[in-house]
Amino acid sequence: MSGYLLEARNVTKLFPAAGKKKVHAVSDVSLQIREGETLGLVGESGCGKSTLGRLLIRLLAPTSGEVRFRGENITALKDSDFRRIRKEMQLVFQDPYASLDPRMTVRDLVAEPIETWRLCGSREEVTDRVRELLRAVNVPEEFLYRYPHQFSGGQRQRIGIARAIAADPSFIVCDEPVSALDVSVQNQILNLLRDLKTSRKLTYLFISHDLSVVRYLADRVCIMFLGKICEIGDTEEIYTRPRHPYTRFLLDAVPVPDPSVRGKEIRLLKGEPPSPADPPTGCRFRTRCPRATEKCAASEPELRYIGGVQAACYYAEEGPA
Amino acid sequence: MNEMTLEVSGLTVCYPTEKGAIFPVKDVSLKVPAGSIVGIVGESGCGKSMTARAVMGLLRSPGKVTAGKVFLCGREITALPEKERRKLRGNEMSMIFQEPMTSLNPVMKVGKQVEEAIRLHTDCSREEAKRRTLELFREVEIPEAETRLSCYPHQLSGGLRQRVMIAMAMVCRPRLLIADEPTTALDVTVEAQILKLLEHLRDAGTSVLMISHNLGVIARVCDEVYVMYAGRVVEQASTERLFEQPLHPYSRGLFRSVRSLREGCETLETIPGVVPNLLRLPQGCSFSLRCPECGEKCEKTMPELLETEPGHAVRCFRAEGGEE
Amino acid sequence: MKKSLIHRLVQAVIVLIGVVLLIFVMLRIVPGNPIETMMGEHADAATVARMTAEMGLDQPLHIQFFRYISSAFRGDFGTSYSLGKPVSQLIGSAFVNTLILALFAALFAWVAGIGCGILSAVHKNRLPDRLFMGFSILGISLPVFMAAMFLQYIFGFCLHWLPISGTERWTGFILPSIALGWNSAGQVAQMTRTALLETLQEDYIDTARAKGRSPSGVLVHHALRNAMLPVLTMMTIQFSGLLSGAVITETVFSINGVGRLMVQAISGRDIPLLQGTALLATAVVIFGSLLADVLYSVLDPRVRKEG
Amino acid sequence: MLKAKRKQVEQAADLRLQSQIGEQERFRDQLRRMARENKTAVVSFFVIVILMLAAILAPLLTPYEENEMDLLHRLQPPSAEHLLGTDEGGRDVLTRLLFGARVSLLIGVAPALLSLILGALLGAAAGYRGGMTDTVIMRIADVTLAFPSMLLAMVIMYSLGGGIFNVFLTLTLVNWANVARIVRSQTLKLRSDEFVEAARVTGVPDRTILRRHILPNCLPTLLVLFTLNIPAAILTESSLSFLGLGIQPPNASWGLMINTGRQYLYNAPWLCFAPGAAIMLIVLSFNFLGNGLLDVLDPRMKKQ
Repeated sequence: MSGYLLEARNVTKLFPAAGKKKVHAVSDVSLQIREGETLGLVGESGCGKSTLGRLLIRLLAPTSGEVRFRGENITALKDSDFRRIRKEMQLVFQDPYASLDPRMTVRDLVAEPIETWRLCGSREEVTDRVRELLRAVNVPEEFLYRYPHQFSGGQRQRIGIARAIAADPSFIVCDEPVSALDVSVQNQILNLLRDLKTSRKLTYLFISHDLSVVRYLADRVCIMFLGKICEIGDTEEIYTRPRHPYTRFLLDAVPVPDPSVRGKEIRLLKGEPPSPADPPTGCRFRTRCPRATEKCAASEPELRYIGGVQAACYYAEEGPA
Repeated sequence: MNEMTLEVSGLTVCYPTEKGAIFPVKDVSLKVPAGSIVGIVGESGCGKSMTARAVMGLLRSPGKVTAGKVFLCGREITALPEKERRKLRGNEMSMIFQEPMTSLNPVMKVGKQVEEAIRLHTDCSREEAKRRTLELFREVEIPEAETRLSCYPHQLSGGLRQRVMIAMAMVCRPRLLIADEPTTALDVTVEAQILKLLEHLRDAGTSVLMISHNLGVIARVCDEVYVMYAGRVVEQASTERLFEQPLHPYSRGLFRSVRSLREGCETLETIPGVVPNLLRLPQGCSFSLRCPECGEKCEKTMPELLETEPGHAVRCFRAEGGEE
Repeated sequence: MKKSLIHRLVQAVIVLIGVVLLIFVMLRIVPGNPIETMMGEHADAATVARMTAEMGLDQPLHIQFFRYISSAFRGDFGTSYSLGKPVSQLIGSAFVNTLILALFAALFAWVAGIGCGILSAVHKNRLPDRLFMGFSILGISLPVFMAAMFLQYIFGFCLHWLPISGTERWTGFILPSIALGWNSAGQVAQMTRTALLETLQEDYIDTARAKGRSPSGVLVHHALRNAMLPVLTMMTIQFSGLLSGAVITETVFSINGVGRLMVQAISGRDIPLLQGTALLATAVVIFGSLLADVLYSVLDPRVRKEG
Repeated sequence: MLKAKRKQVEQAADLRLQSQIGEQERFRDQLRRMARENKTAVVSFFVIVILMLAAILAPLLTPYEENEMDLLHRLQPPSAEHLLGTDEGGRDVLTRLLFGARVSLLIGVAPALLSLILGALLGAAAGYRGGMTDTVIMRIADVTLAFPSMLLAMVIMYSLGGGIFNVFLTLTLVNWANVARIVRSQTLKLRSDEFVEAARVTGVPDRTILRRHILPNCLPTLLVLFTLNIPAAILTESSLSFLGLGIQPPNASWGLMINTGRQYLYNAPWLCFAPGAAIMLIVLSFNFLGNGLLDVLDPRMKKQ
């Protein structure tokens, strides 16, 4: 009835840390993903974006909160009942070197999901299906019986993608799928992901620390800082008119390949990132924020609508500080 | 500015493997003028890091410099005995690395590691070294410098560790700092801080040889850029000139591949194919297999790096007008 | 740090109790009455019954176990059947000899092992490396009793340099210590070499060289301490290896130590003595490994922090 | 977690460099590389094969019987007739050595295999299941490992009594814990590897993951452990027999031969040194082979 493909409601994940402390990897996050859209998830290392991605497809169980898929609460499901939904969700990994079993051939790797879900009858049918998939991701078919180590990073990532789409999922989490690749290869993979999305009617959660990657693929974007959402909304809108001070810093910091802007003073973020085991009171960004006031320390700002996007800042309406 | 801090000519590094010798760096010449930041840009395996290591004399065996000369402030250093070269390292020339986590000794306090560098090149007392370390920590803008002195590397964030590395490299105010992908492992906001710091160092009189695969980083800080591909320099120009008018098809491909933050687009430009295996390089131009404008001559002979205009050299027959 | 130490201590005690239980059960599944076995066929039934009751062997097993544990806590490990003396007294005098032997052997193993390992790593694939590694793999492959008899034959019998057996003079400890330590020395040498070679590949070694450190400075100040970490973890195995070897070495060289006592206990089917010696040996191993852990956390700040 | 991620990227970078310089190899290529580069390992392999053949063909290789006494020719030094001399009963030492090889090799291989299977199953179960299974199995392993191996063997042999079968059992019980510990840590590492996570997200059932992804990736380690457990078992058995606690006469094992020959060490040293050299040769060969395998298959395991 919600009309969303996937919905997270107040999801929190704590990891035990040294002593009795808990690290709030993800704390009280709610977001919605519509069928057919791509949501970009951006943040710096340690902000909990990968954890959130894994929570959404139940590779990790949340400490509290729930995840709903097509309106059904999958957090509460038993493993055996969840199996039918497992097929609908997939993950593309960051590291194309570690995510393929080194002892299996390309055919067996791509066939594994097909065989697991018994999508084809005979062995030949499976192999034909694998060929088809390899064609779809532009890996030459004659490499069917090769091993992962015989491929370059880009080709491995293609095989990883072929595996991910093999069981016809509807939702794919892409966890930094291009950050381990060379620039020229990154674009090949990004184009492929975009093509697959249209041809197979996929919905993506696209996790990246690279703002330009998200800019290209995402319809909406979600910025995270220290386990919390700072800002979420239409990509175009956020990139042109960021509301949250952190988003502004992030966008400013990206080095632009244009020497003419050189020498232009860049606003630098002050101080060191706070520890996720011991986050500041109130707004988590306040220790580094130029416009933080006592109000920010006293209470935590909630996400609220400001002209089409949601931002969690008391001073989001005002311009840059 | 005609004084050169670093001048490299015809540097070649050979790396014997089971399947034959490869040349990760082949006939590389470059110049770093005093008081400037010079960048080397290229994809993984293009030989940019090996070049940096060869200049420092830190190649890992079995890699070896087989040809070429390196001049530091006019003094040839490849022929120097190892003991003499060692005196230069950390003194006249320093290096910082890509991965600040693994580049610091995990069982030694960071303060001690910097003090060690000071005491290696000056004969000052322990207290003096400690005082200097604290100064350096403040200079590279490490917050709460006093308490950080007695931290171990794993207790610091990536950005702080890289600052410690820079502090360590700067103890003797070297003429040359080689920065091998110093911001690749860092977040963008931290990256911006580190780049700023490098610019300050340049202004204080240290020339920087900056190695990066990120064109944005290059554009932000470098005055002069060398583009490397498969072990060779394929293009060299001032940053403005290169970004405005890249001549080599590879450089052009790289620049077109850059994704914009400002506007979205339908499809991204790519360079077809993959970085070639150094064991199986084509006979002619190394880029010929991926080049959209490859001609017959390109497949057979390797073009020379020639100046098309003063200050702009390129290794391509097309650019010099030799192949129509 | 303190907390993790306490945690480890508790764990060690639990393992020790497990060990006692295991020894206890294993020694009592032997068929037949131990008193009968000990006294031979001539013993009359009345004496056997009286002694059985005296030693509490007619009680159920779990009662025997708790009795043993509670008296062990008071330092009473029972009376040896075959030698008629309190086990604690027997072990006490034997332990000194074993301790001297083990310490000498360990000293030899660590000095020679680490030294050879470093030299091998520095001269990788050259003559010293091959020579030292040859010696160390020989040490690992040679059974302790062969090493012992070999040394006895050459230096004692043929050359008359050192005593063949006994520990009346301190020189009597030289051959046994080498025989016992050779195996450990080989292991330490191999581990040191491997760890050092691996450490020399680390990025921070490059950093140290980039600072202008000399090769020896890099080795001493940066590589060694890091390379010693995995070598240290081997201490656990070393302890138990040395104690295993002591059984043999003491037998060959006729040294009155714990190991020899144990062999005597087995041939005399002397359960209290065997129990006592086994308990002592395992306790040494367990607390030895505890010590290794503590040392490790002193050397490696990363472990210290995490707790 | 952050550190782990960084490490992954870094390893990826390493691998990329490898793919430039020398490609990452598969099992078969690794063995081939060992055969090419490590001549000692190859020689060792052949020594082992020859010794095994000699043990099997023992009756054909010697004119004497295993227990053929000849009291007129006692304690003879090596000669053309008796290549390694005779013992206190006038028996040919070489003959006894060849027959003893059967016992000693069998005692090396069989318990090594048994403890490998037992240890691998328990270790994999502990690592993959975790929780109670892990705690129980690893506590038992801890207790076993707390014993010096000789001591444990002696205590077990004491309660079981001598004989070949009991020696098998004892050596298995002494060695399994070490295997279990290593396999467990490997399983733990593999369980958090991305390709296993990839299989999980694909919906592959746990048991299939264990069978298809985890155990095959443990195989190189198991092979190395097997090769290195054989000499360990041979050494322990020979020590036990040396103390008179292992194989019982009239069976000949090398350790037992040394035990009986010991009293003649000064007038008939060949009685000790011939079987001693045989033990050394076989143990040395297995160690060289094992180390060779370790070098090419699993350089990281050396640390354990």
